[in-house]
Amino acid sequence: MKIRYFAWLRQRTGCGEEEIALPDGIATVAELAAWLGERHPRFAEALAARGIVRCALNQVYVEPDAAVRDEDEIAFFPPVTGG
Amino acid sequence: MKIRYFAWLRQRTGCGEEEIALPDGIATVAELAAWLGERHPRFAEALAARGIVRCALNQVYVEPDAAVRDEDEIAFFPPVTGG
Amino acid sequence: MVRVQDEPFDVGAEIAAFSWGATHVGGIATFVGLVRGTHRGERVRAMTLEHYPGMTEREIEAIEQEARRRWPLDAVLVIHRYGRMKPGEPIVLVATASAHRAAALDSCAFLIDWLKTRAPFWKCEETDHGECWVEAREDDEAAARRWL
Amino acid sequence: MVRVQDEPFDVGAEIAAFSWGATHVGGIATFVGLVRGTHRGERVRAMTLEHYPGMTEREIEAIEQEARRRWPLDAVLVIHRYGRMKPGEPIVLVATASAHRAAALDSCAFLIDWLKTRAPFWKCEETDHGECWVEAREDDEAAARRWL
Repeated sequence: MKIRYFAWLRQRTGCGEEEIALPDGIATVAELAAWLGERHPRFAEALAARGIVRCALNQVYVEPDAAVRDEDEIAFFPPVTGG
Repeated sequence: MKIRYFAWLRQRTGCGEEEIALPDGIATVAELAAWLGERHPRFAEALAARGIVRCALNQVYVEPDAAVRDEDEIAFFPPVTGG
Repeated sequence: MVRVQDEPFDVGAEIAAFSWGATHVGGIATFVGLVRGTHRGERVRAMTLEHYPGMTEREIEAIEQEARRRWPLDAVLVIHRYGRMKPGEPIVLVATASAHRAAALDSCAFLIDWLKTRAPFWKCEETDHGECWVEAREDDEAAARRWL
Repeated sequence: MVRVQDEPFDVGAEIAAFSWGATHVGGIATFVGLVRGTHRGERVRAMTLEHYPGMTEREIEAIEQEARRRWPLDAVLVIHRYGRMKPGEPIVLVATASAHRAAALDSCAFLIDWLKTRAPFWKCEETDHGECWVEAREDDEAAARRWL
């Protein structure tokens, strides 16, 4: 699966995107985020601040309980500030 | 004083503007309009349809009880439809 | 700034010239009203706008001042035509610039709503059945009352 | 129509090319968002907008569809830039055309309100104290909620 990070989450993880295999026992966006937090401590910090990390699954906004599969693209980012 | 008519009030009175001397006993816009209605029967008809004739005194909207003087410019017109 | 004129105006050029380069402006809202080719199902060939020279400018300037009193605006432009126009031609342009998006958007809507019920203009349409003065619309009055 | 692009765009030319000549259009509303030269009292030298290619277009198109579902619109244009911009440069243009004034004005405000809280863009400002990611604003969230 492809994991993407944007804005200051990209800077804190030190990577814009990474390819990983769906880890065993991970079924939802929330579980995946927690697992990724072990690789990227500063991503874990951001996750701990509730409401600050948004998630898109295959380029569509989803809630933390959305199911993930190995072929998905999952993106994490802060609240948007365009316009 | 100068009396002006616009839009279909201009067409019904047959004149865009006319100069008159302030008639004796006329103190307000409403009294003046009634007096003008005797000169222009179709203006009187329009006045009879309440709310359909607007008035400006020296180019500022006024209510029928506004006082008029001989040096004023008084305009009568239907509700506006610009924009 | 208020301009009342007989001549057509170029919407793109007017907007391009409006308030750019002021680096504290965060948002510019514009509204353009156009002559429609139909009215109540009838084809409109052309339209003539009569106005009250002098009072028109005075009244639009008063509406501009009211907008500036209500919102923090960096610039305001109102151009309104009179005379004969064809379908598709611009009648009126309102543009507002502000540091804040909501101020630009709200004041632009306010200006056109009040213009439509207060500025002394009258539309006379030419249709296949002759000429006809357009009647004032209750929903324009309702739109203007939102701001009272 | 939705365009997401790195290149600057010419606001006057875009608006001039937008939906003119359709004689059933009675009103065109536009909003332009610009880079401001100050933010929280600090001078902003430049700003870089990061975005999520693919999702950005998809999300703005979804917002356009929602606007078309809510209002009778003849045309919609959204142009949004990404990349590095200087104060005074346009970031975003929204334009809507409708037979009805209120539909054009309301849908234009709706589009920019939802864009600001849903389209995946992130602003990073360059000030005298270095680079700083702009934080989301509660009043943008409040503006977006008006339409729910």
